[in-house]
Amino acid sequence: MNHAILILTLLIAPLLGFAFNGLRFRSHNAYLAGSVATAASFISFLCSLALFFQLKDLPPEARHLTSRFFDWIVVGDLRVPFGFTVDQISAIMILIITGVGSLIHLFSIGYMSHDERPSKYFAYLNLFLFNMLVLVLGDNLLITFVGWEGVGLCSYLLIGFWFSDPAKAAAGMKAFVTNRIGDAGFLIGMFILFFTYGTLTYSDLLQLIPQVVESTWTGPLTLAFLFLFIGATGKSAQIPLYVWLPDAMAGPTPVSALIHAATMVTAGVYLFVRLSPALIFAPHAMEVIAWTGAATALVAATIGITQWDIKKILAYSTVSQLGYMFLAVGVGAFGAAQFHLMTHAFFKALMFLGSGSVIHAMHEEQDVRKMGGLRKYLPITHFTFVLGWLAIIGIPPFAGFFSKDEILWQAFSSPHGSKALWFVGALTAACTAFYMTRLMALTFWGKSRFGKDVHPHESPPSMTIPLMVLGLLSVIGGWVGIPHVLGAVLPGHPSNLFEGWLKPVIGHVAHHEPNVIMEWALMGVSVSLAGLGAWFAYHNYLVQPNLPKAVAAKLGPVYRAVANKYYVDEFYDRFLINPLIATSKAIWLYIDVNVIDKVTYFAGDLVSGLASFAKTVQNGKTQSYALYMALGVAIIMTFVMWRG
Amino acid sequence: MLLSLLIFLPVLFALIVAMLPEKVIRPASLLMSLLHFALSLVLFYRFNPSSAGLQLIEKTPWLPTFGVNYFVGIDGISFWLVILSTFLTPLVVLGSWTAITEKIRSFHICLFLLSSAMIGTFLALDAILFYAFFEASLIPMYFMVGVWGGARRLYATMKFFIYTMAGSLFMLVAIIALIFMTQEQLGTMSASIPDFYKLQIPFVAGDLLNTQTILFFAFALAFAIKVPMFPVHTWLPDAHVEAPTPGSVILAAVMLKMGTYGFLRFVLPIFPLAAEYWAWLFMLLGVIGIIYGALVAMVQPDIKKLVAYSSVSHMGYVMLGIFALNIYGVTGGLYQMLNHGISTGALFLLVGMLYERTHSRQIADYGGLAKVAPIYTIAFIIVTFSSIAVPLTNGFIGEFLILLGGFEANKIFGGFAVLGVILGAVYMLWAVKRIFFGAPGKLVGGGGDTGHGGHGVHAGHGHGHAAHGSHDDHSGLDLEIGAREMFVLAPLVILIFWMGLFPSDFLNWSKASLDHLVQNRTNYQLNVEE
Amino acid sequence: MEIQFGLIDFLLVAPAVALFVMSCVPLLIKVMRGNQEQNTMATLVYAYTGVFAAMGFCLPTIGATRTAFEGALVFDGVSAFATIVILFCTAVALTFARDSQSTNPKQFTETVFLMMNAAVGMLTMVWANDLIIVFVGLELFSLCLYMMIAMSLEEKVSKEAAFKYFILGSFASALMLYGISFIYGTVGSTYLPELLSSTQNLLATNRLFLLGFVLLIVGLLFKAAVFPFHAWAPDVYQGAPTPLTAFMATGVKAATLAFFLRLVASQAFTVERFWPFVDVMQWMIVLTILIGNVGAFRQRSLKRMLAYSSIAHSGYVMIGMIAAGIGGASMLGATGVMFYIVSYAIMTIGAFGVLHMLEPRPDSDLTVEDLRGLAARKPWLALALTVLLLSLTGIPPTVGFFGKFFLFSAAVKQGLIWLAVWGVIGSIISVYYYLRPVVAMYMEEPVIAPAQVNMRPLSYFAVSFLALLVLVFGIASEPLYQVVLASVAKVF
Amino acid sequence: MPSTETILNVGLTHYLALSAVIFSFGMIAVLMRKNVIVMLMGVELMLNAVNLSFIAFAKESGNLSGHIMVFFVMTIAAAEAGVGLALAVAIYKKFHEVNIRFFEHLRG
Repeated sequence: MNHAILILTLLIAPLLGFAFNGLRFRSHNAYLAGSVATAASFISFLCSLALFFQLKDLPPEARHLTSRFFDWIVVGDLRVPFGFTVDQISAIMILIITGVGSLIHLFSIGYMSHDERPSKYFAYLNLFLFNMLVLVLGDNLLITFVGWEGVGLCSYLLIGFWFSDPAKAAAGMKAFVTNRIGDAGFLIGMFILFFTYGTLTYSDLLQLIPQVVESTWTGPLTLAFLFLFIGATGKSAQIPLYVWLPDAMAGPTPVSALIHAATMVTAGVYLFVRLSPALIFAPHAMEVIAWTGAATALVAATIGITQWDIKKILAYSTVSQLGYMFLAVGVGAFGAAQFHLMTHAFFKALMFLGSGSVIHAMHEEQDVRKMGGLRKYLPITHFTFVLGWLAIIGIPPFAGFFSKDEILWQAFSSPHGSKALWFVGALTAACTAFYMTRLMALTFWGKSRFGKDVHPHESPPSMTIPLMVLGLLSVIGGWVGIPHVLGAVLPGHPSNLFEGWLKPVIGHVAHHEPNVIMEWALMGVSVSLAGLGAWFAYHNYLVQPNLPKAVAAKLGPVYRAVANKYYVDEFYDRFLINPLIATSKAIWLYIDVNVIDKVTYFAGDLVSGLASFAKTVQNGKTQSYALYMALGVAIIMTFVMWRG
Repeated sequence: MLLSLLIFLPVLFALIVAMLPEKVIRPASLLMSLLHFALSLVLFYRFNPSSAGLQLIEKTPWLPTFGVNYFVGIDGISFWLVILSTFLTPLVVLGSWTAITEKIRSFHICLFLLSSAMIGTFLALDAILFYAFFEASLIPMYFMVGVWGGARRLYATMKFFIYTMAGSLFMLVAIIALIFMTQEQLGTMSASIPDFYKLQIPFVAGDLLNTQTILFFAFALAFAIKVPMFPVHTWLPDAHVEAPTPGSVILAAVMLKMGTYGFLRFVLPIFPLAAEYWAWLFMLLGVIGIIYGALVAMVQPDIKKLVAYSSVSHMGYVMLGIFALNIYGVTGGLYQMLNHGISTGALFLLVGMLYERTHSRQIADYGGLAKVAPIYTIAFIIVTFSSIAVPLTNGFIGEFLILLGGFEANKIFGGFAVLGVILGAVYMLWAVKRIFFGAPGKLVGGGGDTGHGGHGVHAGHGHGHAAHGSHDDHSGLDLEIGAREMFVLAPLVILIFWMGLFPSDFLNWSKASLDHLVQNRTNYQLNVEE
Repeated sequence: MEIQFGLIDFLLVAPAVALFVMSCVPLLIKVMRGNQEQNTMATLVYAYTGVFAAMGFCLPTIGATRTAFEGALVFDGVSAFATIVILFCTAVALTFARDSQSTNPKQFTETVFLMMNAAVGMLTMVWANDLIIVFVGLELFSLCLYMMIAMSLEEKVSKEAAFKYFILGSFASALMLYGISFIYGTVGSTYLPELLSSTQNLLATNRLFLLGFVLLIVGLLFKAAVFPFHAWAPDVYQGAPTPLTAFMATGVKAATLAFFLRLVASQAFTVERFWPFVDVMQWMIVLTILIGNVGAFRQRSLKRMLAYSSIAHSGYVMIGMIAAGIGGASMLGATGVMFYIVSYAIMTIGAFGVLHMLEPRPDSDLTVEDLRGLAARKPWLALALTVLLLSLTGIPPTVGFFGKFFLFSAAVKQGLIWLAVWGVIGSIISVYYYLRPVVAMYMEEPVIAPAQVNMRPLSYFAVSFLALLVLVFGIASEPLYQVVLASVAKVF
Repeated sequence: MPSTETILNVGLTHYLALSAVIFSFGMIAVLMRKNVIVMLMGVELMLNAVNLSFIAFAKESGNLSGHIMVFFVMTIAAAEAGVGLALAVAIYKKFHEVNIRFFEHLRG
């Protein structure tokens, strides 16, 4: 089939789903709404598959299918077509989006079956899918931006889906506004690129920049990437703009799985992978990205340790994992970033859905302190969750191991990397293992701590099937990217398929000669760190359940700081938001009312004052008037005679 | 004939309305305004978008001694503004169906006269004719605010009138100076704008008191007040808040555009050197307007005032775009004028619909509206998205182009203007959150204070009746909009997406003119196509 | 000296004669019928006959330029134009006078007599070609006005107004006359052409002449109510019966300004010796504009407000006068003045007319509050007043806008931009007080039940006609401008 | 020390000086005196001062216009006096007062 039609179908299907559900938004029929939405999503998935295979049949260098539907904005030198490209990167992305998306849609049917407005929910979900596809398929930065803002919009709508709760509505707004801060950076980045290179189309940019970069100053390029990175910190929840993501957990859990774990939040990573052939010419930008990513990974992981809300733990884990991806981007390991993006999509979506299943079972309870021992009640959920757990903490041969390990190795070995970056990454890996195991221990293992009136039950098949599929993917998803050193010793010598696939479209940094021994050693270290973290958590929360409290008490202020998320929200509130509101009120009341209007009134008052004066002068005395005349004549005469 | 018909048909309508029986005024006005709109659509057949010149010219001597003519014509810059004016009138008639209950005859007369004056302003190619329409448009609006307005309407309408008049009278003096300049330089006195373009007005860079600079500021002041630009914007919030819904809609949607249109029609082409020299000032004021308007909008307790300040912010974008003096900025500026007309017009209509039902505009009185009025909420949110420039809505195209242009012209101003994108989201979404989300507010059937009291400075102020336990009155209110109101909003919502998705459909009609304006800025001439 | 006047001279002065004769007819009838007041309508018809006959007699003189009675009177464009304006104002003012509450119906005949003779005085002044005639005309209409003011049914302030006007008017006349005596002493004649031809020369050489000339102008400035000779105007306008105020504000100004224009035509202002006076005059104009607008700003009484505003308008028109006097494109200034005379006459007499129609009692002094809710009670009247006030404000497309446009044009052309700017500032202030009545009429509800006023059809018609005229002359300003241009063409 | 001739020969300057003095007296009367009748007299005095200067100028230049003017002025002054006195009488009838200070109702 013609790829244009496929792309069109891919995009239109969720849009139609949106229209269908959007128009009957009052309907309570979750099954109809869900089925339509899932079908739409699944059609897109089929199209993605078809496109993927079409792409696969092409020679590696020619693997891009572009179709431009119409010119969107044509002004001056700016010509933005509504164009979409499927290439190696976007093919993976659309497969993830529609694949994981379909599963989550399916899961949602069960999850949202008792909701008041399921149609609206599915409409938003489809709309999100559409926007996400636009984001990854766009063949220029502006179309990507369309999707970029569009997903933010859907995220806003879905976070605030249960808008009657002011906190949830506020969370939606926080997400949108924080994203907007990033978007502003994105815009400026785009402007710089446009005015430096005269185009916004990826293919042109990526062709042009390597050509001209030798002869021109790369300052604008670095600056552009830094601004784009601000955009990415917003969308992909990096320091300093990550604060919205934990709050975004106010949305329905499948939304968290789809938007805030698997797809939308990875848009920043996608963007940088997409631009990586140009990014490599901006090493300073890469440095910033790498350190921001590493710092985010560690900070979020430490916060994750102290959280009690199951979704919040996962949210911080997401932030942390995204930090990994940016670390990879920053050190030039674009393939690894994309790889981790994919495996993370599998296991994090799995865990979110699993947590959804748990929450569903626990009647909207999210506090892990009130859970425990759920293994008995939710066997399938537990089993799949374990797979995800193993994947995220990086136990071979689960998916997360391969991607995370590659990132750590590159952080160590890449010319952009350093031992410090590796160390942060490794430390984060240990923390990750710790808090994930803690999550497992508190939720599924040990004794149950919930009340007698709660009767957890396993979720219906529409919810467990996606869990199982994602569980499977969390196991095997990493096998497409087995590192060379590992592949060399495995039977059949599997090569790094993923890297090979992406090779033509991503940037490459010059590598040192791979040190095989070091790589093995580091692999061992990271796995053992993960194991250590996991054991420590297991020991703390199951074997000696009183230990955490003691530790927390001992650490005192440090613990409180971490548990309160380093007071970042409070910091923003106090030093950013409150001053902003105060300033606004002040300028309204002082500048508008007291200065500008006062000046206006002053003009009026001046006239008024003059009027009083005029009234005084006009005193009604005939002889005063005659005197004015006489004086007038005298003055005129004097002046005329004197000057004349 | 077409253009004169467009200008003066509403006058005829006004006369007809004056004679009709009271009962049929509304439907008849609707019909007539639709007819007017239909007539304006004929422009699509008669207007040649590939030409940058002035078309459909009509020229009759009016005051030949001073070279003043009744001279009208259209080009790509005025094209859409005319359509916007005619397009909004039927919507306003329909939108005021229940909002205006008193003196409906006078109201519709005002409306039609206003429509005539506005279209005249956009079509006039003679400076005096322009001035005449520009000033004449004040009067119906003055009455609209003053007669059908809110509690402080007298203050607001007077402020509006005096502010605008103050600016435009200086412009009159400048126009006179230009007329005499045509006599000196071209041999014959002429007040026609194309002749003004031919003038070589002396300009000395760095000198404040040279002819071009003085005249430039005389014009710029008049238009800046109309736009309104910071710091001469304070009439706008007052006028908007006090105006009745239709008045607000027309004021925001069309009248403010007279100012920005004036910049495009007069200021840039007639005073190219001064405009270029002072562009930084206007860009700066534009940027200040963007941020200032947004910040002040954020803390408004009154929805209408919030929208009014958002207008200040949006018009700041337009000014930034126009004074970027490049094709992106100017195109974006023009597009943003239309966007603002549609989105702010729609917002005022929406606020009016709510006000009609609850008689409160205090944000603190609302909350949880989304639950009881979902369609209204959807419409409001769509318009909000347009207002905050979410891609694929019209607002994005305008803002993006303006920011692009602004950034090209000046990196610092462009960069700061981008902050407006953030702040815009903040104030609109915060308002949306407080009005539509959360627990039901006291006018939405909820309790009196549900944690919203803290936001509103005027919480509970003036709504004592609601606080006295007459909740039943409010919970019984049907806050959802009806079919008529949906009809009013539907075209606007459709346009929001149409303009967002296919901007070329719109920009192609103006492209030639705008390209011409930007490319030949320092030596601007307009062909008059007979 | 051979006396040479023929029939043609009598034909030329026929308007004045007609006015005088027809003013005497009702008076004679009254006297002959035992001092019994006749039907006021009949009296009015006699008066109309006189006025329209005068207009009829005036029409043939349009376009002519000649003198009469040994050069004592001059008939040219300016005089013809001013004659028509004055006659028009007289007709309208007569209409108002009959309908007014403050006109004593028992003395209506006398009122008509005085008013028509005041018109004769004004005509005399605009025709005058000799300073003696000027003085006679000026005194004639002044004396008539003093008496008419005092004849008001309102007894308290009208007497005061009359007396103030009388004392101050006489004072100004004396000053003017003193000036005339100096002029006579230096020129050796009171004959205007002789004066005008030697003005340039004498101004430069003779200080006594300078003194005389300035004093003459002061006398005119008093009548035109220019600062600092304006102080009588608010008090007198307020105290006088409204129809008479309308007449005074328009007719007197038309006559005075027309004569002033003749003086200015001598190009006196171009003499270097006289420049200081031109400078002073500019300042006086600025102060006039300012004091007029500022004084009107906070007036409660509408009549007083309009009185102050008429001071402001004098300021505007004086801008044109200066522009007409300083050479160069003086034509613009002269036409500006003449055009403004018409436009000002139409809108001011109309505005006062509306006020007089709303006065329920002889002593009522309408305030802005009294207009509240007028739009609902008397929509047409409110509309007419609105149009007239908008014209006074200078909003297009009313005639007031074009009046200002021409004046400001003249100022800009003549390099008097700063005067134009002051005019603009004044206009901005004026927006406030002109719109306040509009606000009251349309946007406020009456607090107390308004006094019932019965509408008189003639005044009603007159006011509507004037409001219409404001719009018609606004839209069709070119024909009027051409007439004005033709009227001043030969003088300048 | 001016020569006796200058003192004894009464010329134009003397007349004009006298006229100016009388005019000033009249003016001062108008400006200072509170009685309306006296103010009226002041005006008359001013007019007569003007008459004097007219006559003086007429005598100097030798043409008749000045004399004619004087007659006109006298007539007008008479009329003015008539009107003025009538007004004064009317005022007195109404208010029983001829002090100008009582007529300050119109003001502001």
